[in-house]
Amino acid sequence: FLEDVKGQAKSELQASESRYQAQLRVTQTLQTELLQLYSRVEMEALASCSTGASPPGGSAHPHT
Amino acid sequence: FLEDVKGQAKSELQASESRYQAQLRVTQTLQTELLQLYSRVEMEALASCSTGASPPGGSAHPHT
Amino acid sequence: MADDPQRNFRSAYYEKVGFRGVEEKKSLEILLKDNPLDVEKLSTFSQRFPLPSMYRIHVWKILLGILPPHSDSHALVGGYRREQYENILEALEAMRFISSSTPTTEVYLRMFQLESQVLPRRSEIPPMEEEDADFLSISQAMEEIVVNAMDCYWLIKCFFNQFNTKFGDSLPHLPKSLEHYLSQEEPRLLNHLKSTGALAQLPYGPWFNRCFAGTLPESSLQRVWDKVISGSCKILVFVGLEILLNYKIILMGTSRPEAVVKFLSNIPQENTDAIVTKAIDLWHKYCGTPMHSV
Repeated sequence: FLEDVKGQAKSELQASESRYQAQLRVTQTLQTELLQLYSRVEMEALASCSTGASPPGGSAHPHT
Repeated sequence: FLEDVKGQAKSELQASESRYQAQLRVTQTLQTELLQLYSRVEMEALASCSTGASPPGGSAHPHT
Repeated sequence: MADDPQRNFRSAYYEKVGFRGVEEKKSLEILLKDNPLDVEKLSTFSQRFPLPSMYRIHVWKILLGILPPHSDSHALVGGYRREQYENILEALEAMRFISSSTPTTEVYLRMFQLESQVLPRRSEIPPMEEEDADFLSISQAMEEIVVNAMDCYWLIKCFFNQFNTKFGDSLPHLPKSLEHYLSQEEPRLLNHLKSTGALAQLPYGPWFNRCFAGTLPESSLQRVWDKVISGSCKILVFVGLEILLNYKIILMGTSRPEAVVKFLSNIPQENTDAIVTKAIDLWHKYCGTPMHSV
């Protein structure tokens, strides 16, 4: 019976673990996308500097 | 003794769930951020159309 | 033990020269060897005695539920805590919410906000709320006490959450409680503070909402936090009371409430250890010493 309880606990923990892993993959994908988008935004900002358009986002560094 | 095993399993599961929940919040936050950034990029694209700069990203819809 | 004269002599000697904690340290070590740990006994110990500094962080983590009672789960759970910490940090960096130049206390605040789903939009960060300022102040003090950044974040977060959940409803009553005990200990000072209008303006926010973070230096503060973390917010009343009693002469000689507030918001940092010791004694006198077996 004890083994039963332990086995159940283990499978619950595994389920939680795999939920977490799935979410972690989503997060990583989103972070990569964010990184790409930021660098594009910064390039745009550089390119459109002369038009007087304000750089998109306060944290973009148009000088780098 | 059985209660003890159960208690231990429960606290491990709670810690694992807390890690999962945090990851869920991370995903939500990243999604919101991405969404905002995309809409800003689109606005920028609209605004700078006249300068001849290409719209940033194929997913931008300048007509909407 | 009682009929061991040498041991008694040694204890008395330690007591005289300030090593009173030796016996206490031993009993704490026995408690910490339990598996599972008896969290209630650890709370009682912490209510009665100051925690030896080498065990303080570990005991706080157990009392705040950062580590579970079963010692053989500590590695697993500790790993979960580390991953949770790292993932949140990484996401905030990816969003450029924080950078390497962001002050760590602000990093902790943003992490906490993300976890509590109240992270503001990066483009429209609102002015600091009072609760955020409390969080930052507690973070700043915790940072002085805890070296490891991950431990520090978890302790701040759980301390802040536990304090507000457990004592949020009691906090508004603490000023009245302070008034009551002041009337017992020093009615003349109470009357003076009342008649000058200073009583209503005492720095209750920094004292009670921030648990004296920013008021007391960390070496004294951690002994107060031992009591708060192990389950008492009443101790805060007695620390406030002892501060008033300690500076009675200065306070009696001041009639302008602004001057009183200014002085109390920036008390001298020299004899705060004595103030805390007296506050704990007074707290035990009025509220009793927890007598569970230790």
